[in-house]
Amino acid sequence: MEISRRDFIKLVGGVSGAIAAGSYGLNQIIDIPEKLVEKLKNGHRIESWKSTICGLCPGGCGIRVRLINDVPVGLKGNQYYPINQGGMCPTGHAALQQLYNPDRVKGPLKRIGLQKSGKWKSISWDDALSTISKKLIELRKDGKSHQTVFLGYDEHGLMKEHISRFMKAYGSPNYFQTSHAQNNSIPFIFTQGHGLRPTYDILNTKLILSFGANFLEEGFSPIYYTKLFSHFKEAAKEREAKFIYIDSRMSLSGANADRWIPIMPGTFGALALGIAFVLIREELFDKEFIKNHSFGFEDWKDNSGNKHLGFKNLVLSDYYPEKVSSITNVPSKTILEIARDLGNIRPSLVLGDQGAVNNTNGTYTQMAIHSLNALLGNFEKEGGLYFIDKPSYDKFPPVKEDSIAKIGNQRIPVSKLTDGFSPIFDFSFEIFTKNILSDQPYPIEVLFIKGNPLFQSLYQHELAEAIKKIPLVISFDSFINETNEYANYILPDHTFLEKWDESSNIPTVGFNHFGIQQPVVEPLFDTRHTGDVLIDIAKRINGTVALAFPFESYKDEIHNVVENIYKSGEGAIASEGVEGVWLEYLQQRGWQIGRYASLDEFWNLLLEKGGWWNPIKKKKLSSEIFKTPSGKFEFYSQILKDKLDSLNKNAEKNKSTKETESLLVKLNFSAKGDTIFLPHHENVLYEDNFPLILITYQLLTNRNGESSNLPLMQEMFGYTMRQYWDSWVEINPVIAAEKGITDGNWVWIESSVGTIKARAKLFPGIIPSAVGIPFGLGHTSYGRYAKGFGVNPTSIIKNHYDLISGLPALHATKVKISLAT
Amino acid sequence: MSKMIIITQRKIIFAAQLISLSLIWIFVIAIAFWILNLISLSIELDDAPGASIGISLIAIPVFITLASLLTYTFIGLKKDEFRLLKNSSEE
Amino acid sequence: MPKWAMVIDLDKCTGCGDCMASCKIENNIAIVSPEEASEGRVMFWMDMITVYEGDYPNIRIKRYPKPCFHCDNPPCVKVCPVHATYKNKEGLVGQIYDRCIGCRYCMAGCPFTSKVFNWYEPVWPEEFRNCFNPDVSLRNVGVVEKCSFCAHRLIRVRENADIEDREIRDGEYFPACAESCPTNAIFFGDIENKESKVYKLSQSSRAYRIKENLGVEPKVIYLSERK
Amino acid sequence: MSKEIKQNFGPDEVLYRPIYETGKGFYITVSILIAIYFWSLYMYFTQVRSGLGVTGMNQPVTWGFYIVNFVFFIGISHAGTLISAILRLSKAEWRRPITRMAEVITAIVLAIGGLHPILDLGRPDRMLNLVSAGRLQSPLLWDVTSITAYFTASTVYLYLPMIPDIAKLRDRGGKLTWFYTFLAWGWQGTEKQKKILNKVINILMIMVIPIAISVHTVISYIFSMTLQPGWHSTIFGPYFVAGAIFSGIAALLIVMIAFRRAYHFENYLKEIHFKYLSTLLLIMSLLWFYFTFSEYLTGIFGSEPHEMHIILYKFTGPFAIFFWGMVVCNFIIPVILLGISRFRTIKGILVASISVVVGMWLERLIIVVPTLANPTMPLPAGIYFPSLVEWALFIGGIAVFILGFVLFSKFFPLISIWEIEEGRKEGIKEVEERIHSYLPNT
Repeated sequence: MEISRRDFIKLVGGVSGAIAAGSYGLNQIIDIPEKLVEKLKNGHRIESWKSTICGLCPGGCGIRVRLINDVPVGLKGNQYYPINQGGMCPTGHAALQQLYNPDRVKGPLKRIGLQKSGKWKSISWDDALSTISKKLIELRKDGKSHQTVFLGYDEHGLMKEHISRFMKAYGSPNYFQTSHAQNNSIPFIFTQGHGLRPTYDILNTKLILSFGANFLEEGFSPIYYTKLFSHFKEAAKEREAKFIYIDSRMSLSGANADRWIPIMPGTFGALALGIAFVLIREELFDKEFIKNHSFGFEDWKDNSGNKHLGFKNLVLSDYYPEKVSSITNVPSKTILEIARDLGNIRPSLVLGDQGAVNNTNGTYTQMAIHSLNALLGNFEKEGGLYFIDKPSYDKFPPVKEDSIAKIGNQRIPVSKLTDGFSPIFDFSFEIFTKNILSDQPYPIEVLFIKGNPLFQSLYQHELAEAIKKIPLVISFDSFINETNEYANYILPDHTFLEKWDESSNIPTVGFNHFGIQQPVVEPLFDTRHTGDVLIDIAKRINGTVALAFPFESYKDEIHNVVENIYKSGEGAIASEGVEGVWLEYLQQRGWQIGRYASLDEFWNLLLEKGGWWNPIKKKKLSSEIFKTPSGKFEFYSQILKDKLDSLNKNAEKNKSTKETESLLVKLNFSAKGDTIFLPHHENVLYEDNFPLILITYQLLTNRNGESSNLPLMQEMFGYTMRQYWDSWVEINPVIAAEKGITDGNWVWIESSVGTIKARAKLFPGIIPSAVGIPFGLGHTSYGRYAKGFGVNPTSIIKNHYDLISGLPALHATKVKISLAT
Repeated sequence: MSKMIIITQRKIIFAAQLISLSLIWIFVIAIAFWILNLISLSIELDDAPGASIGISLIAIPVFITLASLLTYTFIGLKKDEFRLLKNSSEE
Repeated sequence: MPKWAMVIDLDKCTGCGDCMASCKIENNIAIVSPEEASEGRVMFWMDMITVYEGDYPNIRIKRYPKPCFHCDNPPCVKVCPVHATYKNKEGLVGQIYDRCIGCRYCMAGCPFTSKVFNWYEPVWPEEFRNCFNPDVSLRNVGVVEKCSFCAHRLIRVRENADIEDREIRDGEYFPACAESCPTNAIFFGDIENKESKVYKLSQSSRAYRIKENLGVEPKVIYLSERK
Repeated sequence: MSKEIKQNFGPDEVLYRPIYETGKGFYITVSILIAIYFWSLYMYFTQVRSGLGVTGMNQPVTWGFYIVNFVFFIGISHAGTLISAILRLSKAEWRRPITRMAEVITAIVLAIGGLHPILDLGRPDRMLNLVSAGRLQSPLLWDVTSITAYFTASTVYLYLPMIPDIAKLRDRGGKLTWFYTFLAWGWQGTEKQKKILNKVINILMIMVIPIAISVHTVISYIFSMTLQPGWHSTIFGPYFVAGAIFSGIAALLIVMIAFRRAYHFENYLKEIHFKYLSTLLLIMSLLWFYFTFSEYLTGIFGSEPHEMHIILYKFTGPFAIFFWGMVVCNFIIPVILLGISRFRTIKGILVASISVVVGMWLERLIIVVPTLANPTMPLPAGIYFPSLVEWALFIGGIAVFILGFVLFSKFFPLISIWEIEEGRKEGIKEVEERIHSYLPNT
């Protein structure tokens, strides 16, 4: 009997009524008689939907995957998930191209040829893991557990915890994350005492002033901010709200701004301080906040009676508009206009990120930008900044360290300089690489690696040498890329559609949330979850290492977290019609929201709806916001001072900063005295005499260069420039005309490090003294869709790092361009 | 060459001529039918039938005229030829 | 009879390109080889137009998504020699891939450059054949294709409505781009229905259509403060 | 009767010679042309096999060489039948040695040109959809209809006046007598037959003129029926017709000069014929310039931005070289060479004609490509580089034209023998009478 689709729907509608019309998009759990199922399976399709979290970028968008007869065929945004509310970014749509990618690593591989030779042998999981664990046991025996490095990428939440536990129990201090110039929390630590990135209340603000913060493209969660921003724009006319964007290049955020203010790269801090000058001079700042909640605004005296310079006098003496204008190339008039807007239109909000801080002076720049928020008293205020504390739902029993682990964990991490003076706070590839190459402070025996630093980082050549030097390199990636071409073993992880994971508390998102990533399809190949692999290795090592993992599998760990959430009784599972405002309203009236009959019900509902959230913001006291020594917002960073002083061996005896100063001069710091600890402008020292500054940036279609193996993203890579599968170099038409370059010409871009060739695109949205190349293409590996398309701008960027945080300074390289013939 | 062969050859050629002429008619009639079919299609789909009717009003007569002219010439020429042949055979 | 129309609010649209990607996946649109893409044979049913207004430094970038406009008086339908592109009673301009002879007259006739052509037979690795949308047919070499307003979704919605013996509700039928737009800038619905969101938005003072002077009456309406 | 005819071909022996004497040159020419033909055929098969991707077309330049050549070849075809009909109608006595060649050009080139849209199809296998699901509302089907009509009419118009010559060949005997007998339709040259033939030719030549004009008008409609700037123009109909006649005459002149030399027709194609035809070419050149001028003036005066954009693209943009090349080829060279009597030699006329044919081809290119390359939406200008396949099919088209002409000359006389004879017999008397009838008091 032939059943048409229409009959089928009628029949099913009659049988259960579950497939209510208009439920298109809801989970269609159909109760169909067994016999009929057989019939339907032969030629008819049963559709179902599964919720999960997109894993193509750290943005944490909820998605729903459409399955026909249990085969994933499409996906869309999860409209209940609070981060993206049904919206998606272009990359998410290509998720199935990752799942079905023909270039996936289909099982554990052992390299049999030379490094980079591409000769691999398939081995069984058992063989691979026993070899690896044997080596790890040996190292522990020899007391060399610290000679193991885990170079992670952008793990967060549970996975980060998981790896940390493993390393701690094993006994190595060397777990680093190499996220691509994103997570710059150092300036926030200096000023607020903790590294929590604030969330910006874009919805309620009337003026957004963005210092290079390309939140629509490069932020932590671009779609969350796109959602907010669309509401901001929708009501902008009515509320007379506006968005001013300051950057050397007009990014996607810049294109949506009401006003774009071009600025010299690396001078954002000066501009922020110039604006602060006007705010202070014209008394447009929040006097109450400054008086009660800030430290180091006015000149002050320390306990020993020494006079110290305050922020106010520093700004008033050094950052008058004419001077700032000459540094930044922003006209004085514009500085006055922005400052007056910022001071008069309230609430107003100042953001600073990517474009502003990807430089050698990034930390000071971010401090200066953040100081503007302090001047405006924006903390914990509607239309201002909030801090969303991470709830402690994922508490696990503490890791027991045995004697080997204890010794190992006390060793200096391989990322620290053992001799000499370095103010570097965070991880720096430069030091890491140099240490490994020189066996300092100890040689490295084993490297676990996730991610692709050989494509993403600077210093690629040396880093490759360093990796080559390590005897055992184990990669967990699902694809063969530039980095794991050097690995001895590849232990492929699932792609995100096949695995359990969670996505919680994405930085800058304005509420607590827990999104659950569930497998929508059985793993297609012989791959394993990295979390489970680590548990397996720990079990093989045995002893306290195995004890660090009280759960059978990573999934159980997630279940445990969910159980804790359930027990806390807070928040609710994201679902239809439950809006933040409504939840808050209920809470205020003493209602227990989100009441669930049992953990199983909670768990099943969580899997069906995709996530849990708690939109209720707890009102915070000033002391809760600022965890600085003074308990206030610190213009004058005592944390930075302590840090620098502690580095300076003579500081104990002599409290003067003279010594520190002279050391800083070696590092090309220009600041002297108290200025070092205050937000100020450090000149970017370009070592080359080339005329143009190279700017790189990430696009929404290919963040971090990881989407390069998705053909759709390669095609869409330059949709704004109509440049497909290829890089380009953005040149201001004025400069292009000078050089005789027209749109579409091939040009050479030459720095002192190297030369690359790309097509010129005349782009009036970039300052004439810079050229812009998007990051993401130029792979020399990473599968058929990635290899050999475009160029990688980081390959010609000099090894400059933020002098304090150690993050790559992507905009500190000068280049020259010439027409390629 | 015997007279028989010449006569047979003449007959074959005449038949071929008739066939080719009828092919032309078939061609013309086919075009006419095609155009009529398209008109009916455009009426059926309510897709600007006026335009097709307008074109058909010119196209069909043109093709028919051309075929008629050919036929007219053929018949005229053949008639005279047969008359001549008759005369010569009588002589 | 409903008349389907789309409203795109450019004051909300950020130009993120999501609509382009969702369209490509939803409709199984071929990804051409990189060489071809650079030759101008890239296929986007939903395209993104970038316009630079002004000169440096007072430059503004205007981006807008451009689907097929499903004109009420479609110039492409007028020139098609084989009824391969047609306008149905609900105002959708459809494309019959199996009838198209590939003369590309409709492409030449479209004032909005909305149509794309399969210059070669689309090639997919075997693995990717799993993730085609089963609701949309694949196209062969030599035929013209374009945005269909996701007509396959209309069929589905209509079936459901028919079973329940009712009219299609406002907001029940929408194309993939409208569904996944992160800014909710794309609205879709029946413009003849005075109660519909689309009708109300189309009456806004910000509403305009591209090239109104041509008289082709596009059914994609843009909303923008700056036109 | 038949004996008389045989004796009479004495003075016109040279016209029969190409049919009965086959030189080495003929074989070489034909084999080279056939080789080119097969090469282009092969290229076409690669296109059928892999799709139109093998051409240089893309979005937005969706039409390229095939449509350019389609318009060009159909334009050339206007040489023939239209000119011959006009000359016959106006009873120009000097027409007699020209008409046949003109008509042959029409028939062959029309067949080639008419096939070009098929080359352009993405799915030639679905051609029959035109029959089963055609839309007469589409200008493309207007073309199909009018080109078919024109092709039928011009073949008939070529064939019927050839019947007496075929009969002459039949009577001459030889291997192909059966073939000529088949085609001669029993022509015996009787008065009655002559009367019938003249009558039909008279009807045909009146009929053929509007059909011919309609063909090129309709081709222009393909473009002008769209809303695209640079195409959407009311002047396109007459502009295309004028251009077609212009290129047609040039092609006719080239063919005449070539075969005059190859087959020694100097006695038949005299200076006077070239003089008259080149005058006509000069007039058409001026007319063409007038049309071009009006076409662009209206555009420039209106300055509609998109229209203006395309005009500037042609005047100063990437197509400037083609545009100004076209003006030079179509106007400056012919006017200098044909306007100054010193240059108006056969060689000069040949150069002018070649330049006109090239110029008219450029004109078709300039009409088709720039409009498509500059979409009215704010998109970057499209690029178009014809591929080898497109060049091959262009060259193949030209080769087939020459081949057709050479083969035709192998089987039929290129100059209407009976008309020449008729001219000798009756022409002078007729003209005298006619002149008497014009003049007062004679």
